[in-house]
Amino acid sequence: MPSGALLFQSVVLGLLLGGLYALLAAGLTLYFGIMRVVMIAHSAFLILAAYLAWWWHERLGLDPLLSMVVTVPLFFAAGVLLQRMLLARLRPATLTMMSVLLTFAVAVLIEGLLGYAFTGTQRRIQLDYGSAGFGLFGARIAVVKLIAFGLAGIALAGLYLVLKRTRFGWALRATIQHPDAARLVGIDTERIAGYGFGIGLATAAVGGTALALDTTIYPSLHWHWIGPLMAIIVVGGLGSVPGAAAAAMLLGLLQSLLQIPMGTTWAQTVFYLALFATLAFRPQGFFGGRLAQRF
Amino acid sequence: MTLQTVDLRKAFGGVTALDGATVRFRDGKINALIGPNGSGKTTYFNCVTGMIRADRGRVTYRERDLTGRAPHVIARAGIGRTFQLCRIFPRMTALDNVLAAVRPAGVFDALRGARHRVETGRARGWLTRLGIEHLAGAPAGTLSWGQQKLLELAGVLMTDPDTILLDEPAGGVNPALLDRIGTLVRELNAEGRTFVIVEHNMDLVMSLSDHIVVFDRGRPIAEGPPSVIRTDERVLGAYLGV
Amino acid sequence: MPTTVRRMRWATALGAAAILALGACSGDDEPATGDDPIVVGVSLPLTGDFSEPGKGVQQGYEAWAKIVNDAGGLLGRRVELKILDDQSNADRVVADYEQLIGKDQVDLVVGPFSTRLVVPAARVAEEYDMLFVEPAGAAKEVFEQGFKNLFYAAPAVANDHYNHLAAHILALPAAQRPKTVAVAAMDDPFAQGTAYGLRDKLKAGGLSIVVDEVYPPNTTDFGSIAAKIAASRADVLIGGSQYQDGVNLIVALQQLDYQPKLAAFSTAPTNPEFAKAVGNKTEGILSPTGYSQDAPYPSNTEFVAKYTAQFGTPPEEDQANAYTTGQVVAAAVTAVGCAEQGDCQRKLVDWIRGNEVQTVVGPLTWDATGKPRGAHMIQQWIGGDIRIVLPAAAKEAEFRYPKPAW
Amino acid sequence: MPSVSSRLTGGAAVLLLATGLLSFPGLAPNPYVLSAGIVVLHYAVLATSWNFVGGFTGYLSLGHGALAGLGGYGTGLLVTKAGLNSFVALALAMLLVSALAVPIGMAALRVRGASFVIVSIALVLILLLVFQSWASLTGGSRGLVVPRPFDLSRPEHHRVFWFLFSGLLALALLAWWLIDRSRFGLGLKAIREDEDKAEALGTPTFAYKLVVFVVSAAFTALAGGLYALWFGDLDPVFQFSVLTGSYLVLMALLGGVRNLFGPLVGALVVGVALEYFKVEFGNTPLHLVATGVLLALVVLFMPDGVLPAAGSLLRRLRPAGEQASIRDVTAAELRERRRAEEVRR
Repeated sequence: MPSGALLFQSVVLGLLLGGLYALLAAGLTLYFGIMRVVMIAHSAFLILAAYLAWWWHERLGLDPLLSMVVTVPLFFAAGVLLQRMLLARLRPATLTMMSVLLTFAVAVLIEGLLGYAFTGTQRRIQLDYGSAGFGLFGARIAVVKLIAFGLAGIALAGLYLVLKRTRFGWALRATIQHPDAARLVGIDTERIAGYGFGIGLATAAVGGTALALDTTIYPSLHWHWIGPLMAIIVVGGLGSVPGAAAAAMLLGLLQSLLQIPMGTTWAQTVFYLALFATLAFRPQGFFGGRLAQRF
Repeated sequence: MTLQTVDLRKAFGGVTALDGATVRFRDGKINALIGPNGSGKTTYFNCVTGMIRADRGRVTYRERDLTGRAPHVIARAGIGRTFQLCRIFPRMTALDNVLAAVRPAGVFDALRGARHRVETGRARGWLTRLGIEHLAGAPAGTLSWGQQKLLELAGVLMTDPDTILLDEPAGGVNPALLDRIGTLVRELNAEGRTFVIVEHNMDLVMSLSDHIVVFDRGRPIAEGPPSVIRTDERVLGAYLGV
Repeated sequence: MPTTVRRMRWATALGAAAILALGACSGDDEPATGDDPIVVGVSLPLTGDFSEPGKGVQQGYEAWAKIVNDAGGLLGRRVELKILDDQSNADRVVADYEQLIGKDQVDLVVGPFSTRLVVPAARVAEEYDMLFVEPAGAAKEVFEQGFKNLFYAAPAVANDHYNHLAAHILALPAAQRPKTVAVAAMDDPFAQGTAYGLRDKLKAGGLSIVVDEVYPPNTTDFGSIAAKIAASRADVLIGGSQYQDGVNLIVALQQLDYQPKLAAFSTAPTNPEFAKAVGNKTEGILSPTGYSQDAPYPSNTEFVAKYTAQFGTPPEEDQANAYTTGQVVAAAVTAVGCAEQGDCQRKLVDWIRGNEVQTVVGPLTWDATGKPRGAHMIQQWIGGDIRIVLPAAAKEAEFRYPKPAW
Repeated sequence: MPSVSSRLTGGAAVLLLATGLLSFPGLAPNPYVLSAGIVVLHYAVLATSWNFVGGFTGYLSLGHGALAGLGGYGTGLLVTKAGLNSFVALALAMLLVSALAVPIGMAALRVRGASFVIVSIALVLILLLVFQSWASLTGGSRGLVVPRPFDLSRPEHHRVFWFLFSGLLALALLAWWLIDRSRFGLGLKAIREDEDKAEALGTPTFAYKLVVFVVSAAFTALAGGLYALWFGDLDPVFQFSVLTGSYLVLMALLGGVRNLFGPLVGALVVGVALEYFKVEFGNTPLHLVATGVLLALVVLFMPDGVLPAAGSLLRRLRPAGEQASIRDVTAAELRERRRAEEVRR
């Protein structure tokens, strides 16, 4: 029987992990909402951002958090370009399928280029505060994990504000909900979709930096992330940002708790079991998301 | 006896598309379903044919409850439909488009050649009757708009339906073809097939139909023969937005 | 229209590329050269998961070839390495040895890196009746396949790495002896082999195993495992690690402020980057090693000097293992007097089986399965430096137990 | 009706293929070339098996590598743990994988496209976890050694398996051809073109998709099992790799999914290209870059594959070659109509 302290520690770790999942899944679900695109390359961009943060720290000796000054705008631009130059060229009839392949190709491309540039060696940012932690009601919280969680939280809150409070967010939501109606009221949906993609990728830049703070990175790491993330967006209901965030926190917590009795490997299967259960019993997801039925 | 729905209701998010649609169509007749844009006609078709699951209500056809059944089950019950914007299989030949409507009787039947003589003959027969037999070998996507509409109808007829739902058959069609479609519907009706037609072209509706149901805001507001509907105040109100 | 034209162009381009590829792949059989060097074939993971240790092994082989050639070669013939990249992939490693033996007609083959790749590679060599000396297949499974031509060129297999440490712990007076053990091992035959060798010996000696975790090779988040270990407050921590996973686990444990009395990790602590990677909080960490740059064997002095001259840094364990492999093969070739495919290979195998070979890791002999008979030395981080502490005969510093806080 | 000329081309292709398959072992200069040929042939069988789902229904699975891995492990475990004869084990493994494909298909095919792809990728990742973790059964990352079915020298072993793989390829092609010309096949193609429409015409689309998915899984499992018997060493990391699935998709798309020999041609091109990239850029992960670029190019510019592209090239050389461009225009029209339709719904 696990002790109360261990349980509490696992809950804390699960929540910290869930925050990062939530941010990443939000980006993934945004793409799906905008264009019905399952963006396999999302986690590859995540690792790319982590590498850039690592490189920034290693070569320039600056705090990895500062790398976001460069990576966030860079990724935003990359997202816009990706949507405008590649995805918009696909035939709408086969868009969903072909976009999976196309973004898959991009993911493999990024993995290959990362391997070429930085070799397959595992990398880790060595920070002065890397092993620092503090106690909280008997649990210990690592400073870097808290920073990562804070970054995810800020980025998610920012995303929420952009979507709910700005004119652009209004246009974006209109584009997601009803592209043709949006066009009728004078929204340039193509441009909005591009910007939406940019924002999605920008969240990957933030997430990658957060990831780089506390874990090892290597080029093929993105496969490790894409599975859980896709499970999260299905469980959350394809296309629903709050659904994805809720599913992410829940599954992150569940994974962390299940590690106590089951071990790390088996605990990971919780994502896939949730995915299969969702599709078998409730294809529209557990947290809304009206798009899911048709995809 | 015939196709009828009771209290059909469907909402998309906050928008109510069908709001308690209780309708009974006349068997063996040409029925029309009219109403202003957004009054729920296409949603109604989609709910009846199982493409969309209604939130509430029942669909029955010839004493059989079809509520919530899969589209292919409803099709096999004898209800054929065309789509508002004419859906065909663009990369298949016109002939294959019609043959795709053949229903194999079992596993071994399914593995028989698709171009079986009997069925091919029937398919060509329909293509001939609709006047597009000369295009049998062409990829359906290369046909003109009007030809595609005829091809879609040929596919539906291949399933030998008792009741045919036509969603805007006159949409985007030239006057000559419009006449042909009108004649065709009358002929097929005379052969015993019931029609339900959603249409905006009032001339066609008034000249063709025996019985008209008027939808507004997701429910029927009036029904009757053309002569009655023409003068119904509620109908005028719905169309004029009064 | 434009789309169609564009499509055409790509079709033509791809068609041309395919034809080129086909042309390039057929018929580039190399003609046998006149002065006939001894070609030694090897496949290494230069890309992929094992690329880092793979490069170390490559350097070891290159150093060996250079040192041999500078001394006049083998049997008066130059030694030439033919290295293929297996991308850390078992399918490829088999294709590579298939190519080396069948197509390139190399005279000798030596082993790749990592147990996962050694077994499939060894089978190819076995089925072509080639001698197969290898630097990396340390897990016991390698020796359970019934291979007759395989020899592992290192002092001990994974399960025996900690023999000296286990003996030392169990010899402590009962009052001092640790009581509880936490184990976390990567799901990898080698890493588990080392950790479980020690775990099983301690368990047999009466210690209780309170945590026993396995994590997949691609694990990056060690928070949960660390939480479990920290909650158990085990006296002894055994980490079956490669490199980065060991670093990650140690950092995660330090984040939770866990202080064991003894912490042993395989391979990671001997890596030159290790101290920096864990923020120099290395105090007291133990690691087994099969190789020491300071070992007094004559060939080792030469190896360290010449290797340092060639590569600018002293050799590590991976390099030394590859070099040892070369030494074993060279000894057999010199003694038997031949190096080519065919009957000669049988003679080489028989010679190695019956003789002791002097290497940079000391004298080596093998049992019938190709398993070496020996144990590893134990090193400990003391005052910012890693020193040999066990066995007593080879120690450079005193073994510190319980270990100071990290 | 197939024209005389297309029948002739088909006959010639079959003849060419048969000659190639039968004569290659004699022509191969050394066992290495033969073994490299088997790898390509194995890919050809897998890509053809993949094409039962991909080509007929248009559902692109990235997870077929997992089905092959299951076939391989199933065969290997039945031989080592249950002591069955190698080929009995192979057949039994195929049946087991087919049975397993039913619930997988039911979860994956219930909803449209995107979920199917997600499930197919998830399948690979979850099986990787299971087969790595369940070490007591599968041997975990230590791998599983599958005993050889015949006591033969290595070159002979290769030769025998070349013919076994050839037979399997012929079987898969025959099955694909039979379905292609059947009513069942026509229904599947209708699903690929417009699933709603096919269902409205009375085709039980879900059942059709499920059946063809199971058939595809059966052939994939056979290929994986045969590979296990040939290769002998199974490791979860390589058996359950997303990359394998993506190679299959690349091969099939490149060759052309609507063509019987498309995946075969694609396997030939990609298989040889992989070998070529390895020779040219062996020391770098550039083979990944090349794979990515090639896949992107195919998706963007040649989604119908080289064979159809080559076919329409031939047609363009003749005077009456306007068809292809007409079709593009209609496809664009269709898109606009679909959009408009969704608005009104």
